Amino acid sequence: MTFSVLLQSLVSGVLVGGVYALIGIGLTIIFGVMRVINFGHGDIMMVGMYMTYFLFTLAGVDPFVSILATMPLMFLFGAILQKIFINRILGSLPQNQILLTIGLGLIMSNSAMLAFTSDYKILTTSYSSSSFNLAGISISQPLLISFLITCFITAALYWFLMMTDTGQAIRATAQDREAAQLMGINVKWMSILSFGIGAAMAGTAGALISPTYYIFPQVGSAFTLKAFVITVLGGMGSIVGATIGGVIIGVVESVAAVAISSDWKDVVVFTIFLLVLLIKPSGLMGKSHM
Amino acid sequence: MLRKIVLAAAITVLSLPGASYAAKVKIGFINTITGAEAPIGENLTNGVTMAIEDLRKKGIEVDLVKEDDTGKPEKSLAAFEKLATRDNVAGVVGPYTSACSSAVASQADKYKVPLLVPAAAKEEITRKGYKYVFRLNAPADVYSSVLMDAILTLDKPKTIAYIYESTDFGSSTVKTAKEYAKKLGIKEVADEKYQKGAPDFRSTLTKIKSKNPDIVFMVSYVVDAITLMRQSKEIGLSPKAYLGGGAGFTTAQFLAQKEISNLVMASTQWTDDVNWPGAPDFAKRYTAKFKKEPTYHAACAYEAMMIMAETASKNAGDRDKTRNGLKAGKWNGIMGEVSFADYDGFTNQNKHQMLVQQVQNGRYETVFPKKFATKPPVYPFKWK
Amino acid sequence: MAILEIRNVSKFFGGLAANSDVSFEVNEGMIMGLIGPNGAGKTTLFNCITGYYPPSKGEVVFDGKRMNGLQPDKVCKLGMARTWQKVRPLAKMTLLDNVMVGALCRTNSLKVAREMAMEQIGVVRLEHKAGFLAGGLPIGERKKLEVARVLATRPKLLLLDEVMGGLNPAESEDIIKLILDIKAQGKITQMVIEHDMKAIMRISDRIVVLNSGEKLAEGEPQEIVNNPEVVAAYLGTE
Amino acid sequence: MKSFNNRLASIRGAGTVKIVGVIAVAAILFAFPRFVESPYALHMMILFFLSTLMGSSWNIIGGYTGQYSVGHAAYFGTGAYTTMILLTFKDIPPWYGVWAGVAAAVVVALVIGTICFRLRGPYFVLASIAVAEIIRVTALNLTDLTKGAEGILLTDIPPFMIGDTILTDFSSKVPYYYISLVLALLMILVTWLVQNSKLGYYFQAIREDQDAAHSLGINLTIWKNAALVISAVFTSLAGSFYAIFVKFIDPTTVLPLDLSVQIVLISIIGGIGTIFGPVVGALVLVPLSEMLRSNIIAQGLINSGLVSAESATGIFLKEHLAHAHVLIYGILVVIVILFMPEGVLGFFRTIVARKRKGAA
Repeated sequence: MTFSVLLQSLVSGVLVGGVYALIGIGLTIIFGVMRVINFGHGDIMMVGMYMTYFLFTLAGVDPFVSILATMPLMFLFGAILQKIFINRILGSLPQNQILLTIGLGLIMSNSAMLAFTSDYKILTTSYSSSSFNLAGISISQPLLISFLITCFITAALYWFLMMTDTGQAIRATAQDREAAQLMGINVKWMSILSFGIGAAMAGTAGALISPTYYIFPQVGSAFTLKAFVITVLGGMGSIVGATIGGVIIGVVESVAAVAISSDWKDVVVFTIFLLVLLIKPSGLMGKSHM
Repeated sequence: MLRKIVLAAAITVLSLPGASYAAKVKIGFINTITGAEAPIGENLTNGVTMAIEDLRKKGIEVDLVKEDDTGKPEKSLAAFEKLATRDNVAGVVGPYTSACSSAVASQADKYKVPLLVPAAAKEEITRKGYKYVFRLNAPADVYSSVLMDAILTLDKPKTIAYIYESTDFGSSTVKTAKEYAKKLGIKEVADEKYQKGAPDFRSTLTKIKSKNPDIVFMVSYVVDAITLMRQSKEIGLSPKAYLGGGAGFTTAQFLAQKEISNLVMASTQWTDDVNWPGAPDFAKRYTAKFKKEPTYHAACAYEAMMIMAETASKNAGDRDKTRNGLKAGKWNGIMGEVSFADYDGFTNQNKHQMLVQQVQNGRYETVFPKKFATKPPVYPFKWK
Repeated sequence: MAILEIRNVSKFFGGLAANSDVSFEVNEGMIMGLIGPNGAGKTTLFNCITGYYPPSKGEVVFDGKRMNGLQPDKVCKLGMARTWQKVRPLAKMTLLDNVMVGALCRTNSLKVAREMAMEQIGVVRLEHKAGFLAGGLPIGERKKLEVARVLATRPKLLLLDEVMGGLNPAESEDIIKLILDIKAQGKITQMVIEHDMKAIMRISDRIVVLNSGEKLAEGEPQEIVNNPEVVAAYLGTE
Repeated sequence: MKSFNNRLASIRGAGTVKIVGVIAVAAILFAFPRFVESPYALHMMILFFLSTLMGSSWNIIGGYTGQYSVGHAAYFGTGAYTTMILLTFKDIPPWYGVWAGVAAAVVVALVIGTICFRLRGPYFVLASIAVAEIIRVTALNLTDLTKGAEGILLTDIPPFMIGDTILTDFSSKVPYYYISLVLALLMILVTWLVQNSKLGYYFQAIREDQDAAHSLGINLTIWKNAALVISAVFTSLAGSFYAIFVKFIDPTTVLPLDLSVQIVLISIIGGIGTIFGPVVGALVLVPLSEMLRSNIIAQGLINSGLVSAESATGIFLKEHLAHAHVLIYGILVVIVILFMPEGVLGFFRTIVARKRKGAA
């Protein structure tokens, strides 16, 4: 493995990792506040992808611009899911929470299949396969743009949670539900907000990945698993952790593919995941709840 | 109590009167309608739908019993049992996936129900000597050999790199490709398997680029083909030829990606411009009906259903006679000449001529073998 | 004779000391009271003794054996049992089953365990509730359940963590009687964390006072009541 | 005291009724193939027994011990692969291979247990998924041993012989029927034994509160691993049976995350932590998914003349209901969780209890 190969895989790993991070952030917020592992997370992302696709093909909205519409819509979608379904089972048995999100995921992906058929949809923009060269390293334009957008969104979200009253209320809820309730925070409302934000993040990730990937009803499951890994790696409930976790996974996948081989890269990823769980179960970013 | 009710209900359901239509011929069709394999399964469904219409025009009424196997072998078995013993079909077309076909094949012999596999590529399916199992499409080894043969008419390449999905289709196609390449003295410089649906191949492709192969051989069942080619272009991997084994490289979606699909060669069971009887017409009608272009899966399923229904109808739905009819018959339709022969360890295998197509100026052109070619191949590969 | 010796035990969490350099002895058959303001490190000390946390420094010696590093289950098998400040009933199991789980520490036979459990349920006078799910019992009965459950493990030393917390006076009185009964039988030594000063003064033979993780005082109830430092510590907080 | 004894007596009475009931049902099931010859019906029954076996095995670790493993495909696949590899490459007949599979699954379980049981709650769930995925990818890549993605296809199973007498040559469904029935009954018996022994008490104590259990002298590592081993043994048997029954395995059919989720579903939908919960789960899920899969509902409506095949509704039902079956499945899962949080069995139990209360 030459140095340039390594550098190339590092760069593309970081860029892809940015999008992973966004998926992870969505999951981590949901988990942090509600302690529910959302098995339907990838399917929520899939909804965002279809939204982006139809905005592009029917209205001609560029995928990156469409985030402006996708994000609020997905927020609403997540909030409704939370209000109607998840809120009912908060505090019930953990296995039921897992199962409910599995069920909701099945409903989402199969409704998509009925509505849009199981065909692969490909969103081709003028820049889908364009790249530029930087010191012998090729950098994909759409990936770079989505990486920058991810950075911006992450920063904005961080600011929201740290600096605004609502953000602090969400963090308080994440730290200790009961205490937050005693302090007069409307915990149910915070749950709705955070599921909304989580869904918006997943949807945005879907939008960002659309120009370089493809869309079909079952696309979510692979990303759900990835989101789990990222979230645990960074520390459940930690936004900074999820960001770092996303980039780490992106890089590990990319470098393992060249350093070991592409068929074993998932094993490397999962092994790192297990090691982190065992050595530092609270994740890389420790116990900081967001 | 509950148990009894359910049992009773199950028995009632099982004994629902199977409608009997004297004039109709009853054919089963096992396909993957839901689940992860559904996107391709849909093409088979469409092909069969067209076949049923065309059969009606020919005066053959088919009572089609559609079964979804969700891509799982045990469900496929259940579907087959149901078709064989409850629906009393004359023959079965399907299943779509290799895994399901492998599981179902042995049952076909057990129940003596003719099974015509339309598109599953796993070689073993017709290598077990089953009398009632027939296959229309060419098995996995031909996907690679036809491509190599095509390249050999143009050049004598020295090195080859493989990148393929870690599925049955991917690994068995590449396995045969490797054997064939070895025989031809082409040196393997990279062997990269990937998990279907991976979003990022850049590092793997960079690694391949550093080996500078003459040929890049790819197998991808789905639209990973597009991701692969997009990223190959991105990092500037330019071998003398990109060869795509089947599926993912033969879709309309791939074609539509003009920037990256140009000059890629792919092996396929069928093309819409091949001069087999009715092929272009089928493509036209299919496109009009389903608003998308037919894949070779659709064509295979169509032809398989035509052959099965015609044979069964001729033999009044008798399974043994239908089986003998399939074994003895010869057809010439949209898949070219079809007959089920025993050769090289295969039983009842149609020695289907696979084709090589190349994207030229935004169109799929058949470039190999020469007698079916619409355009000569363009070589070597250059990015647009 | 000392059944439990705490020798210079310290416990640090990060940089914070929850216990520092605590030493005292508990003699066989007595009731040792452990008091202190909130956050004084009483429960942490219990956790160090029963194996939930390894002490950062110092030793815990029980019945002549060094306990450092032993897991809670081992500790229980050796004859030291504890209850929890916040009751932890096995909610979806019946009261009888709960106590049987304790008894199974000493036997493999369900039949024997059932008998042992019924005996202890008799001690806490909850026979009429034996078949009820533990999660549905009122707080007073759940506290008694915990006592019965630990008694069923046949302990030599019983560590009771605020067994009277959240109870009404009548229920507290029940528990006090129970503790005194156990003492009267003379087989089990007890160490009790309690906030109710009156109760602790009544039942304890000796009392250790913790404050900010350190041992502030030790002595007989009367001495403790008259210790100006203790009074100051309490007045400072309460 | 008296009321308690009465209660005890009534529990024992109910037990007798239950035992008699189970024996009667088992007798009917043993006689079933004598009266029903349809291979399709037998196939469905076999799938039902297999699901019961899988659900009940999971129930031991998930339901009784409260460790929600979402990686049980690992044991299923281990059993399936061991049996198949021994049979196809070493010609070792399955009735020996199965035990090798069990041994392999025990080893896998102990390794997984050692890693994962240090974790709790959601972390345990995720770790169990990760380990199962590692095993799946490994099976995919160790092509020399497992034939990788190509899978292992079996043509013939050697006849099962004792001495020189051929007991069965596996040519019909009947031997599979009896094997799966016996396995399922055995699993129910094991569950009953667990529930009525120290094991059951310790498992449930761990489920309810690990720390409290620990303080009562329960060595968490030992007992959690014991539960996992029991669970893995029977899941492995299920996997071996599946391999021999379907005669084809590959990583995507015997090792995927999907399968792990499916196993969990059977148990949770039926009702966890009860002997018959997974049986009810299988009884609901197997016929349901088959009816939805084969579109029997639409067919039935059309055949019965209620809906004409050519009418818009008929066409819609025929064309789209088949596509919608996983959707319906998902909706059912959601309904069960929202309205029957204790599972179907628990739901009916509550109803019966309520009625009794009303009557009294």
